[in-house]
Amino acid sequence: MIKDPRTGMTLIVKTITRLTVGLILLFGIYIILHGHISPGGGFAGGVIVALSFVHMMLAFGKDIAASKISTNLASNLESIGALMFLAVALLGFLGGTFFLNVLAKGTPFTLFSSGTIIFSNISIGIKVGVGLFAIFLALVILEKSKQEDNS
Amino acid sequence: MKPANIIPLFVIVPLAAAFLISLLGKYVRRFSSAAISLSSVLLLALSLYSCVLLKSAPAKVLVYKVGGWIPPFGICMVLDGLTAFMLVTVNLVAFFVAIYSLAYMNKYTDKPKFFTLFSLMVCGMNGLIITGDLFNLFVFLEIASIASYALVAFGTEAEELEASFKYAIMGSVASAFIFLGIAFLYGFTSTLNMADMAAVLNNKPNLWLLPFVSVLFLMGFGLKAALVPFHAWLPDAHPSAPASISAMLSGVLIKALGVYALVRIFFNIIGVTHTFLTILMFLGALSMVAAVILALSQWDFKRLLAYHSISQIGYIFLGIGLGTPLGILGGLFHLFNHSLFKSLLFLNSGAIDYAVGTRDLREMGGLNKVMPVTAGTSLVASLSIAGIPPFNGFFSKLIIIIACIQKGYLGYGLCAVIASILTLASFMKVQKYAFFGQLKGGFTNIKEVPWQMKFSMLCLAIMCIAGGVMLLPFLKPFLKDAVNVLVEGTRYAEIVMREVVR
Amino acid sequence: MGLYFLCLALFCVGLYGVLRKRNLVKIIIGLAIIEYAMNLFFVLLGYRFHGRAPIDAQDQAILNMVDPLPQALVLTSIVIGLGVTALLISIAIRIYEKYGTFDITKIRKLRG
Amino acid sequence: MELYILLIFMIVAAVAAIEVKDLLSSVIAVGAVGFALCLAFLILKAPDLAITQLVVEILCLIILIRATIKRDLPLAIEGRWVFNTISTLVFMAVFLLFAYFTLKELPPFGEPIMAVVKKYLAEGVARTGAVNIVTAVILDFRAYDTLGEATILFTSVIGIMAVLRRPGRKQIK
Repeated sequence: MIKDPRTGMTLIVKTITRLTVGLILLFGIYIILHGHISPGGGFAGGVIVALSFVHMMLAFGKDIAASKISTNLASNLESIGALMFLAVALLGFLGGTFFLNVLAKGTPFTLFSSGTIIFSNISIGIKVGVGLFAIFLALVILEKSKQEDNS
Repeated sequence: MKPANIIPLFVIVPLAAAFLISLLGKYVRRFSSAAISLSSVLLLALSLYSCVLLKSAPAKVLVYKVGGWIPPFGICMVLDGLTAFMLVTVNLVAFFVAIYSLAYMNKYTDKPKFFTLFSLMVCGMNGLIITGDLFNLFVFLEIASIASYALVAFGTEAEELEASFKYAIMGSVASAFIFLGIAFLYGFTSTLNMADMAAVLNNKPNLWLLPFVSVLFLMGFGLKAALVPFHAWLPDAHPSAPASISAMLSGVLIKALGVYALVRIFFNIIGVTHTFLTILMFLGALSMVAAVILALSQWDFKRLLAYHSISQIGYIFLGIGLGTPLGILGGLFHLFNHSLFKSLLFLNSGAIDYAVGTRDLREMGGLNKVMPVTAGTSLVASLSIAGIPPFNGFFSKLIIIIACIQKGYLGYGLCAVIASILTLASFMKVQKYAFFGQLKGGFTNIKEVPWQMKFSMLCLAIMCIAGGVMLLPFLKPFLKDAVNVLVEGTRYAEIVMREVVR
Repeated sequence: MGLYFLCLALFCVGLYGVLRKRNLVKIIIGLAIIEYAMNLFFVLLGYRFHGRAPIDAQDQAILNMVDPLPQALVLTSIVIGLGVTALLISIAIRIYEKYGTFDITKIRKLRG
Repeated sequence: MELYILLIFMIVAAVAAIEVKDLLSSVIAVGAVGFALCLAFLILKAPDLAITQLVVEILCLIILIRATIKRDLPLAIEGRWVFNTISTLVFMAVFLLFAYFTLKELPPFGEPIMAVVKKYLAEGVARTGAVNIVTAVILDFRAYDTLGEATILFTSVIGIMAVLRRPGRKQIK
């Protein structure tokens, strides 16, 4: 199935991947943004975003995927996502309490409703997406360096 | 600014430190060291301030409603006597260990990751101690556990990875039992707030549910606390970690995750029965004697210390299991003392490892000539753990034994005395082989460890010597408040709910 | 009642895997099964006959929703499971690298 | 009824995952358990959980398959095999027996008490603005739990990076 970790799979897989990977990414972002209206939310959407990267990496090999987003950038983005969530939590102190939902609630059933919930979803989405991708990248890099050690 | 507003800082400060270290630690030199020092100082100050705050609070309890939701609809944080006591213990040890690690971790690569995980572990323990919500307790327990699994494997040598794997499996099974227990309680009471749950359980008769849930929790938290039938992971995991982490694991992690959580749930939510106390005392006495016997035959310094941790946890459970105010006082006081001297001993073993590069007692010898600070502090700690008079270990053991005799459990008192004598024998061996005797040839040009490590060890040693002052009248309320929380039992619900309404 | 019991039986299957198997991957799989079982048990506790999913609709009032709290808690629990499983897998891969086997009996320390 | 079928299927698949000799088959069998769980969540009216379980299961399977592929190993049988198996089985039998009595005291299946939750359902939309009550619970009523959850994932990512890094120690001079 996997011919060579450097170059990835066959042409058929690569062509299909080129078509679908953007859609998967978009779907993940949709799920993240609509977490307060429909099922899903930051976590599920974040995993879908991570899966779109994993998909690309499986099809094209490690190098191309890593050129789009490196381990360093991934772990930095993850920390930023985590800090953003903490910042949303601290925003509550504006109203006097940790985690208070201070922003206007808006009208239900629209995208810009429910105060801080949407920002929480976005920051969790960023965090989870790049975090899980970073795990996968680290595992692949480990295997690759091992193969180089052996040869 | 209401006084209760400092309560969430116990979680926010270490979390912010962890996130910032992982973001900036790679780029800014010395950032991780500065951030970790600052956050540990801040946490220590906050925990001491919380004691002062509690003294002026009318009902000796403060409740913080996270997100402004009134419990039981939202999560609340509860600061009472026991919480303040545990917070001081955890943050005190964490502060000294953090300072020690600044120099010690030069042996390992990638310091920022270490400090991130360290900070997360402290955050998990603080969050677990301060929460008033059962599921939240589980979440923070998992944070602390996962950080400790990773930290045990931090050296990435074969032995460390194996120990970490074993620890992680045992810990996850324990978490599964705890989660199942929480699920049963939720199904029965339909609430997760601890105070509310205690109130519901008091008024709702049941025959099988509470004993079954008790057994689940006893298995789960017993595994986390390494009580004797569940102790198999500890002698592998604790020695394998870097020495500063061993100090945290043995010093405070097993107490916060095991003893504190168990005691809080059983005394304040479920309510203790005579059967339960008997089981707790039996397991405590068993751990005490069995582990010390196993420790006698060890030659690896850190492994020996790990077995002693199990044994000393036994003392704590014996004291708390007596159920009398005096017994609980002894148990909690011993918890505090043990966290001081056991972390000091692990830090000593780390200093020897740092300077000499071995953990095997047979390869050491005469180190008091080249490492006077390490030798001196380890002598203090050894005498404390063995219960020799002026040191702090003596007072807490004495209180436990007196409480045993008062309640008529002469057998358990005798067990405690025997275990204490065996502990003394075991540490005589350590002192004889490691520090006294002939200095071995290869060791003549060994230097004492850097000042950060010396500072931590000296401070902890001074606190071990002066530990007895905790029983003097002006400091005793600190312990007495913690004991009162447990003695009140399930009246916890009333006390907290009254504070919520106010 | 019967469902709860079957769910706990699934829990026991996972527990058996963790306690008795001598292969690191099998132990991780056993743990995953334990996690599935406990998540399912919690969600079962919140189910209501003829209940609806806890999401409001724009044009109708939904009266009998299932209990949303266990669902929220299990969401957290799934994430915890993912974190622990991923950590265990990476530790197992490092152990494999050192010893060339996932077999526990060939790994010195873990025996017993 | 379909839940019974799903649960029995899950138990069978779980036993297969534990007992089968080949590691890759075992990983695939555990995937079957996970996807059946996802279906069960859907039947139990938990769409959020179903989505999350689905994607997490896919990710776990990819990682597990990558971990086990090309690394097939025989299973060894240990010494005191019979004794240990019997003691484990006895423990489980006792566990299930007590669980049976305890389960009787829980409210019957399909009729939860929902003491606290009533308020979430009644006021959730008005107080938080989120239509999805589960989201309202995890990001507003119990947002502090979610901070913990995010931290757990962060911890395990950092932990994995720490475990996988090399070399772990500096060279001793």
